[in-house]
Amino acid sequence: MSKTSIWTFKLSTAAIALIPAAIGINYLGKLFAGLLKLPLWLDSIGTVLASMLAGPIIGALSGIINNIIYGITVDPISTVYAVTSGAIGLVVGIMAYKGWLKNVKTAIVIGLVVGIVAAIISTPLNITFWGGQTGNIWGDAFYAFLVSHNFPVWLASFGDSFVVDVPDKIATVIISYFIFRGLPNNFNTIFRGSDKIEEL
Amino acid sequence: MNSIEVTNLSFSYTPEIDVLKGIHLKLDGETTAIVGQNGAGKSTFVKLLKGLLRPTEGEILLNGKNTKDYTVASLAKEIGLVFQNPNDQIFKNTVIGEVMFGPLNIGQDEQKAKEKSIEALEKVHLEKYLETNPYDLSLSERKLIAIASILSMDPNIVIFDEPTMGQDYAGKETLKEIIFELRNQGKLVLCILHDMDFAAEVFERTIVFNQGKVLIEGPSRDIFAQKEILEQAYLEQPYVAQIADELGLKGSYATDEDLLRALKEE
Amino acid sequence: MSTMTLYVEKNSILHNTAPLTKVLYVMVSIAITYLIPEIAFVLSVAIITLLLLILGKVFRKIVPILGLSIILILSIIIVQGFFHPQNQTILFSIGFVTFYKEGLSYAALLTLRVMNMIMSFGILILTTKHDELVEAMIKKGLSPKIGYVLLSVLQLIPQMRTTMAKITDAQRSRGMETEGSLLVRMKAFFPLIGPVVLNSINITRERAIALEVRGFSSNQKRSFLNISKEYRYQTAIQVILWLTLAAAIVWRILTWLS
Amino acid sequence: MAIIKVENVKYKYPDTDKLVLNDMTFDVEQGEFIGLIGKNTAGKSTLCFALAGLVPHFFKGAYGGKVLVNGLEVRQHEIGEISPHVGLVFENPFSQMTGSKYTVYEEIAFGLENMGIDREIIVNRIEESLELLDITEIKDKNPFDLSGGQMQRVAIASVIALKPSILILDEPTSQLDPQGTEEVFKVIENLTKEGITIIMAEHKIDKMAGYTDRILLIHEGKLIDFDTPAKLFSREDLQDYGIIAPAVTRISQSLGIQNKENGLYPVTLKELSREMGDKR
Repeated sequence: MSKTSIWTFKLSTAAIALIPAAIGINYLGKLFAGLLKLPLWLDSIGTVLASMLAGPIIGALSGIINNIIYGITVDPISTVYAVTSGAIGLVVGIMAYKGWLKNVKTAIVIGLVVGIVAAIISTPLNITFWGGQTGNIWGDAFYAFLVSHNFPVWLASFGDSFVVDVPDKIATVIISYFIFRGLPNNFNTIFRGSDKIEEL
Repeated sequence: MNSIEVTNLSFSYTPEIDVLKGIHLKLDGETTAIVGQNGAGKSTFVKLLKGLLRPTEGEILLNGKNTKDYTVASLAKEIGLVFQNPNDQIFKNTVIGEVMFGPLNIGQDEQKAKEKSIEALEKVHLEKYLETNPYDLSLSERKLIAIASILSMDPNIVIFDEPTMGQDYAGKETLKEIIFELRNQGKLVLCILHDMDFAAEVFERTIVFNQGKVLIEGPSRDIFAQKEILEQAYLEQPYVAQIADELGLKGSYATDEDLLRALKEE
Repeated sequence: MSTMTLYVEKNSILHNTAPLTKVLYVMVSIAITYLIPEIAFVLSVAIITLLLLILGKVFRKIVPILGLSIILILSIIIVQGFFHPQNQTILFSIGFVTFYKEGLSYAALLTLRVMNMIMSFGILILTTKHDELVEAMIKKGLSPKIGYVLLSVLQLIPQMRTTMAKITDAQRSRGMETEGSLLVRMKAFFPLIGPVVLNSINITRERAIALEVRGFSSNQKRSFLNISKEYRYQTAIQVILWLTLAAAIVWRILTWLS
Repeated sequence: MAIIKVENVKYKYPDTDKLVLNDMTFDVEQGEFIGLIGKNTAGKSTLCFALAGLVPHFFKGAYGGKVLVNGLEVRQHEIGEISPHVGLVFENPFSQMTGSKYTVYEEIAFGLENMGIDREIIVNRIEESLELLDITEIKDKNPFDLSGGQMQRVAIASVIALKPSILILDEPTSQLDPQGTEEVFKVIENLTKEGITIIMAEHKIDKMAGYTDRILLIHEGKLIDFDTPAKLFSREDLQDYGIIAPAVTRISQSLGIQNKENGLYPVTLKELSREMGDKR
């Protein structure tokens, strides 16, 4: 594998065309999870896969644009979390590049890191915009519990995001890892952006 | 003998528009081609047979079993349907894994599933690609994998939706072998086709769908001789029939041999 | 039609306002409600936004969008009214549940902000065509490639949704169960999402080729088939909006200083 | 002068060992209609990509030899510079729609806008292409609401609008129904009258026989033969390359019906009926 630097990934046409696909995968992941009545969202599989395939920049773009699009077509509230989604793409892309995509165990670590980063970034957003809650019943119940036991708002809010994000992101990264590992070679090469053409 | 009996079958998504209307058919034994323009109701018909859609009216009996009384999953052993686009089903990273998915679902054990799958892959001549990723093969090869993934479940009735699309000469020959073999095993084979040459050459019986109804059905040779009726359904005659027509020969021709025999006699 | 959109075809003043002016309104109206945390002020901003929606003849369309946030709003009211750290003054009790004045007034502030946010977004998305918005942004310097991504997502997602039914049919035909215990349902997730991923990456590759041969990566300055619509008074409106934002910032700094 | 010159071209996809194009050499004259045949995986698509510059620029991998299109050496130029000379259309009409345009009219404009062509010229080019591909009636429809045949014609119109002198079609009808196939073949016939050089990979041999000037037969990355349909389909060894001759030719071969002047078998119904007429 001839990867150059992760930041100099040229935004090739293939990589750009991957972004709409990633957002579509996010969307269908969520629909299928709903269809099967799974207790998770699984709505960032596309973003995570895009990062694994084409690096942190494309991953981050997929995340950000995902929430903008969702905001202007379904629910404006979700635009607020564009930053969180972008960070998810960034973290996965960087960790994948640093060699953390070796096996299921390391994938779980990525999922954990992603979940924590997502919770850390969401916390100030939640505090600023809606006083610390997420609108998720379980998370908000946890928030109420913490606040009523005299924990500071920021910690309660972080706890709220943490219980919402971490399990979902771990599941998301594991699923994405299995899919990624199963991809044929010829899918990887076009997004890799290696510039070399050998002479024959 | 396997059989499909369809009585007074109608289907519609919305009350205003009938997709299928009053279909009566009895199929047993013979290989059958289903032809007709896009939107004539062919795909809807086979989805009804498969139990993926429920009739608005009428009944479907598969070997005496009324499809109403069974779930799709429980019918999987009785009737197999190969969809047009293999990309809508392929999700495993090896060919063998993909083909084994169905057999494992219907309760075959690992070893039997593997045996059946390898057998099915031999039939489509892809046995040397067991461990290959399906997406490292071409679309036409993936179509063959989809076919194998149904054959491995060993259903009594097999339906193909547009199997010849995008296949080259060798691919079509492979399909031909599979259809003949299934017939010899006593299975009932149905096939939606756009390729009239293939329909005429390979299938004993042909059903012409037009606007949700069966326009005509009978032995393929007779059907493909009827230029006017085919034109009514916006279909072309097979090339051999066209050649016969151009040369002013009377009668019905479905294969090269038919035509050659007639020409030599002359 | 196969496009995801909330756009409502009407003829109103808002429909005849430049997309970028509306974008600016969204940003300013949200920002000032956070800069100035006074209930009366936030309420009046929300009322202005509401009036604009009525002026744009799209008020009824915003109701279901507001409905999506009902859980968040209820949660804000209950949790803050109940547990807000500064709660002191008891307002009323229902059974054993006690609501406090401080918490409820904070909840009111938050709720008004959220509703204003959603409604001002509504002004933009209910009265603006996507392609016009994106083209306007490209002319302002947005990368045409990002513009392409934004527009294509809106059409490709509905396309992908139609494959969802096909995939489900194909896997059920191979005996896969989609109902039953959690384990059964979890096992069904891969056969469903797998084809979506593989198929869409495969199509991505083909589409990239189609884009390449049509000059997508060309460095030429792009031209536009559609001529931008002419709007009047836009500069004036935009200046007013910028001034409003500036005033709110000044107010904020002054309150800090005092 | 040859408009396409292919000299000893060799190519391997990245991370593979097999030469998909193995030392291919041939020339195509301006205005010719060339059929490209061979079994699946013979290298037809790769050859099409090589002529349009996607091989090697898009796919990378290992490359050798030279492809000249309209005097331009493909290896030395970017795809963006090649595409005004060479248009490429492939089998899946759906993935050729950009997705970012809401009408057929705008879809056709996509490439022209990217190349920064003046608005007045864009409008003219669109009108011309609409007419040539017989899709003026559907110009205001959403590309995704079309039938396969219509969508494929929009795809062709979109590259034709760039005024390429060469058009490459890689199995443009293999995913279409008979009606869509017929529509596409009809407009391709129109295009040949415009003086455009056409190269079309296709399995529908019977249709190809009547349309093409010459046929290029390839097998496992190698060029086997490049000749007129009559000569090529009269070869005895076609089956070795996974090809079957047109029905007319098969019948003629079995009956021994040959053209008296050159000893070749007929490839179209018309030719057959002429030879038969002479015989009777």
